[in-house]
Amino acid sequence: MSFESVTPARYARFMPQRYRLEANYCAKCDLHHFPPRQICKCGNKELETRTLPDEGEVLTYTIIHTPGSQFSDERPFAIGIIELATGARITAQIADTPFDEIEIGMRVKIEFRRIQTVGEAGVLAYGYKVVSM
Amino acid sequence: MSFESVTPARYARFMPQRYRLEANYCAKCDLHHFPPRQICKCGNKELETRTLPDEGEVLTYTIIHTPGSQFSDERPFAIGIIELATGARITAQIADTPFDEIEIGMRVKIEFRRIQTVGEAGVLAYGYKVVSM
Amino acid sequence: MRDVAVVGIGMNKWGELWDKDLRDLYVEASLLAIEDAGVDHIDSMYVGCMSSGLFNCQEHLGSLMADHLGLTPIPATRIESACVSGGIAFRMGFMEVAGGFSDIVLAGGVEKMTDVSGDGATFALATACDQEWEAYNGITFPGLYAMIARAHMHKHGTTREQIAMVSVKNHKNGMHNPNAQYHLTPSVEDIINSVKVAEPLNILDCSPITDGAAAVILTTVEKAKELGKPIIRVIGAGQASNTLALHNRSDLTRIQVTEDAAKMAYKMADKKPEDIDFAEVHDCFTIAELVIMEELGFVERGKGGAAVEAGETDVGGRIPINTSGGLKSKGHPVGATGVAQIHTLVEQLRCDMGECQVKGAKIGLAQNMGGSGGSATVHILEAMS
Amino acid sequence: MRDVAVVGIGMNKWGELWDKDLRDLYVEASLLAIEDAGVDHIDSMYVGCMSSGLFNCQEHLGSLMADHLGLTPIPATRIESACVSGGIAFRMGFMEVAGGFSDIVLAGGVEKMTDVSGDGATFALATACDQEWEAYNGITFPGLYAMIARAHMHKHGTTREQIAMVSVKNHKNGMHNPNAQYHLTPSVEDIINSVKVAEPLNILDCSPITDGAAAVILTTVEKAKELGKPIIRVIGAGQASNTLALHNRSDLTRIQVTEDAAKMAYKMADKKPEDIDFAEVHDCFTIAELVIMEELGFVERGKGGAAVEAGETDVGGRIPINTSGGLKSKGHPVGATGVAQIHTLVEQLRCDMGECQVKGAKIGLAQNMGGSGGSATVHILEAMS
Ligand SMILES: [Zn+2]
Ligand SMILES: [Zn+2]
Repeated sequence: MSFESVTPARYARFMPQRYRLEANYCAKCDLHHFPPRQICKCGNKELETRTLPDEGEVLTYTIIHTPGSQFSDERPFAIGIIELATGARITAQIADTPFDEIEIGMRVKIEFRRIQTVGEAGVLAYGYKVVSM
Repeated sequence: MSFESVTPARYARFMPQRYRLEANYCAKCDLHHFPPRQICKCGNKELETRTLPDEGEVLTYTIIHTPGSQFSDERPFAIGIIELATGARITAQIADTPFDEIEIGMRVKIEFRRIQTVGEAGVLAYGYKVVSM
Repeated sequence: MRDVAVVGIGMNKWGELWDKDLRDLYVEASLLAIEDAGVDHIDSMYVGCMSSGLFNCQEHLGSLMADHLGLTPIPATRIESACVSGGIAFRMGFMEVAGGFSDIVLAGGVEKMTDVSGDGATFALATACDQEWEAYNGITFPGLYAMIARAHMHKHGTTREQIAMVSVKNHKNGMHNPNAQYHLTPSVEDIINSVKVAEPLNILDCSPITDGAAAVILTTVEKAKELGKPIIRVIGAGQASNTLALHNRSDLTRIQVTEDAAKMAYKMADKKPEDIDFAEVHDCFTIAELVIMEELGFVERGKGGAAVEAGETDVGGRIPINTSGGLKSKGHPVGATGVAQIHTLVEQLRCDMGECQVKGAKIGLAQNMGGSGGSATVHILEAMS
Repeated sequence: MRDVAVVGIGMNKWGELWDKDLRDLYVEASLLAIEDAGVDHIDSMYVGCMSSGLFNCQEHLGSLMADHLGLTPIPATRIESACVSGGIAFRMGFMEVAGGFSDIVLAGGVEKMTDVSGDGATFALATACDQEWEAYNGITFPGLYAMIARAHMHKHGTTREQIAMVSVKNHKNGMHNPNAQYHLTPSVEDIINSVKVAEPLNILDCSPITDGAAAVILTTVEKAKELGKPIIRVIGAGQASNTLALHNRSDLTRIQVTEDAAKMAYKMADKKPEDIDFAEVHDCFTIAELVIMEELGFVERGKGGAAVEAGETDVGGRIPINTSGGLKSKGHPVGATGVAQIHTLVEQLRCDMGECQVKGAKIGLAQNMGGSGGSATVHILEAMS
């Protein structure tokens, strides 16, 4: 269904971000950029590589009942926007947590998991999910 | 590989053109439009449905050695631009003809054949090819 | 800068149109617009379309459509900005005429979405959000708006019922629109009890998957007078961008790109929100309409739900919104939607809306949006007397 | 209409760049252009890209790129017209500045093609031709140009060797371009004996699959003077369309869309073919360059092959063509190509081309093309003294 949505090249390219949450940091703005950027909104290009903390808080969330084709087998699942301790934000699935226990403000911890199986080659694509603490 | 390139709906929609070479005709310009159009370049919208003749002539051609993903199994194959007796033109594979016998000006006849097998559902997509007369 | 008017509009019946392909839809709507305008030629064309690559395995739409309209060799350009592709196509047409590059421009939009399965459509639409950092992790478009809804409910006390009322109102309006995909009148309860898509949003909170096209003709006010058409002038045109990923926006209860585009349009038009008589806005999901009302300055921030509940956005209300039925009932062929909004503005300003006519409508606003709010256009049209 | 100048150019090394994604490429080139121009802000942006939907499962590029350049909330619009996406992005930027809508516009182009397999890329590129009536039956892009080649050889007596000489010349020029994908110098024999792709064209007649981006900054001539940059003025801008399907064109030895776009550009610039000092043209396949030379009026119809053979298009020749190395050696990331041509024009007009500098170059022309000739742009730039 998906047009070769993850090839090995694409998969390898994002490993530092998907496996280690590697961001970069603008000292001028005290701002973490995830994924890393070449330039901060302030114009600063001297950004420092930093690994993000693995704990954060749910800002908002939903339970997906009709996912895209590559997630058809996993419906329903919870997913939310998580603010990490440094202020950087990610969109991530909320795993191993009963849906009715999820709420805005809930503390979560990041774990590395399989995200999807994709493409004709059946490449397993890994990345981050969060679980309630 | 292809993103569901032929669905049953799409397949059925084009049957009058793919199976019967149904065109339409502008009497003002004495011009056949294939596939049929809603308006002729002259502005005429009163176009008459007509079936194209099944004979024509090769205007130009090539032998494809590196096809798109849905034709990978059939390489190499010949394909050309054919002008039918009425002046309408089609792009079509030139089948059952040794490559070195194909030439500009060669007379051909249209036949209905399987063109490709596509999509996850493996729909067989039919249409026209030409053979040397 | 020259004064620009919309002199022709065209739109076909929207829905699941299995027997028509991408070009059929676009050509049909365009021929209606050309006929309505009564022009004898077109100088240039813009085609708004989001993802004909993934939906139809066909790019290069400018050439395709110019060819099948018999308009070659005019310049013909396809614009893509997710669901605001049509709105930007219109803005490009406006600039081309206003700037003096062309006298008569066709701005159209199209999307043929039902040649792929439902899952396939969800996949294709998700390419409007950040593929690597949002879609990769499983989020969908209903999911993104559901997260906005959850945040809005949490911060402003917006109720599930208020959100559903957007759908009730728009379906009610859509009953009078012959081109609409759906003619039905769900109740608040029907909506709240409909199939779950992305909690708290259900299927009846979501705009549908649709095949359709719309087209309009832009020219100078001078030329419009020659054509003897009612003069509907484009007095404001705004466009803005924002972060592609929803999670990078500082306030998740807002869709700030709409405010930024509106500022540009209000400034050009020298108008304020209270000068607007009616609006067509991008209700891709019920919650979107509430937030957009706030961003456009029609209501205070956080008060969108209360305003809908009070009937302020009904046809007879203070600021009627989506009198066409909106994306909800009309359908949402994503590339066509922004152009169809202009179609409705012109119908209202020509007093052609029948049951849904806004009495004394002189100034209308159209707000169109891409993705979860990564891009937007706002246009303001005025009927000249 | 205001006078417009190109004040900044940026381009990265092109090739198979597995470690960079779509946004990386575009942001990199854009930052180089912004730095080169020395501007402190950008008012609006156009992103040319053909099929990020099929190549990268990502649409909505205006917002994506504005976001990652830190440029939000500016209007940011993606333009798609197959391989002339970049050329049209540039023309839109020109119109926006000339029309007085914005003072500083970034026009960029990008394509990230190597995230799919070779077959997948062939499939994606074929969406630039008529999917239902050309690609469906098995034709490919090399195949379309091969059919033009066969017809040209048949009608005009163009030889296989003459066609190959385009590749020889362009590769020779590309040896001096540090950003080019390939640095090699094939002989006519190497080309004629290389792997068959679509007879009579071989792999060394074809531009490669490439990842890359390019960007330029447009502003008013007035503002360019303030910036203290060499004034490279845009004196002509043309765009045209033609039938999408090759088989619907009356003369298969021609690519008429180029002549139509050129007419518009020559007229605006008030120039003739003989006024042009050098050109960058769309040599997606060797045969294309020969036909384009004829359409642009540089040589008589049917004489393209003889002119290349006589060295008329070499760097020191009568009308040097593709001094950058052309698409053949530089690579062809389809959405970026048209912008990269402008990059080269500016380098030449700034006398920055080193070994490939055309002596006394004052006026350059760029011709960019979509599909088998369904759309094209022609731009003419002049160095002001
Ligand atoms: Zn900063
Ligand atoms: Zn006719």
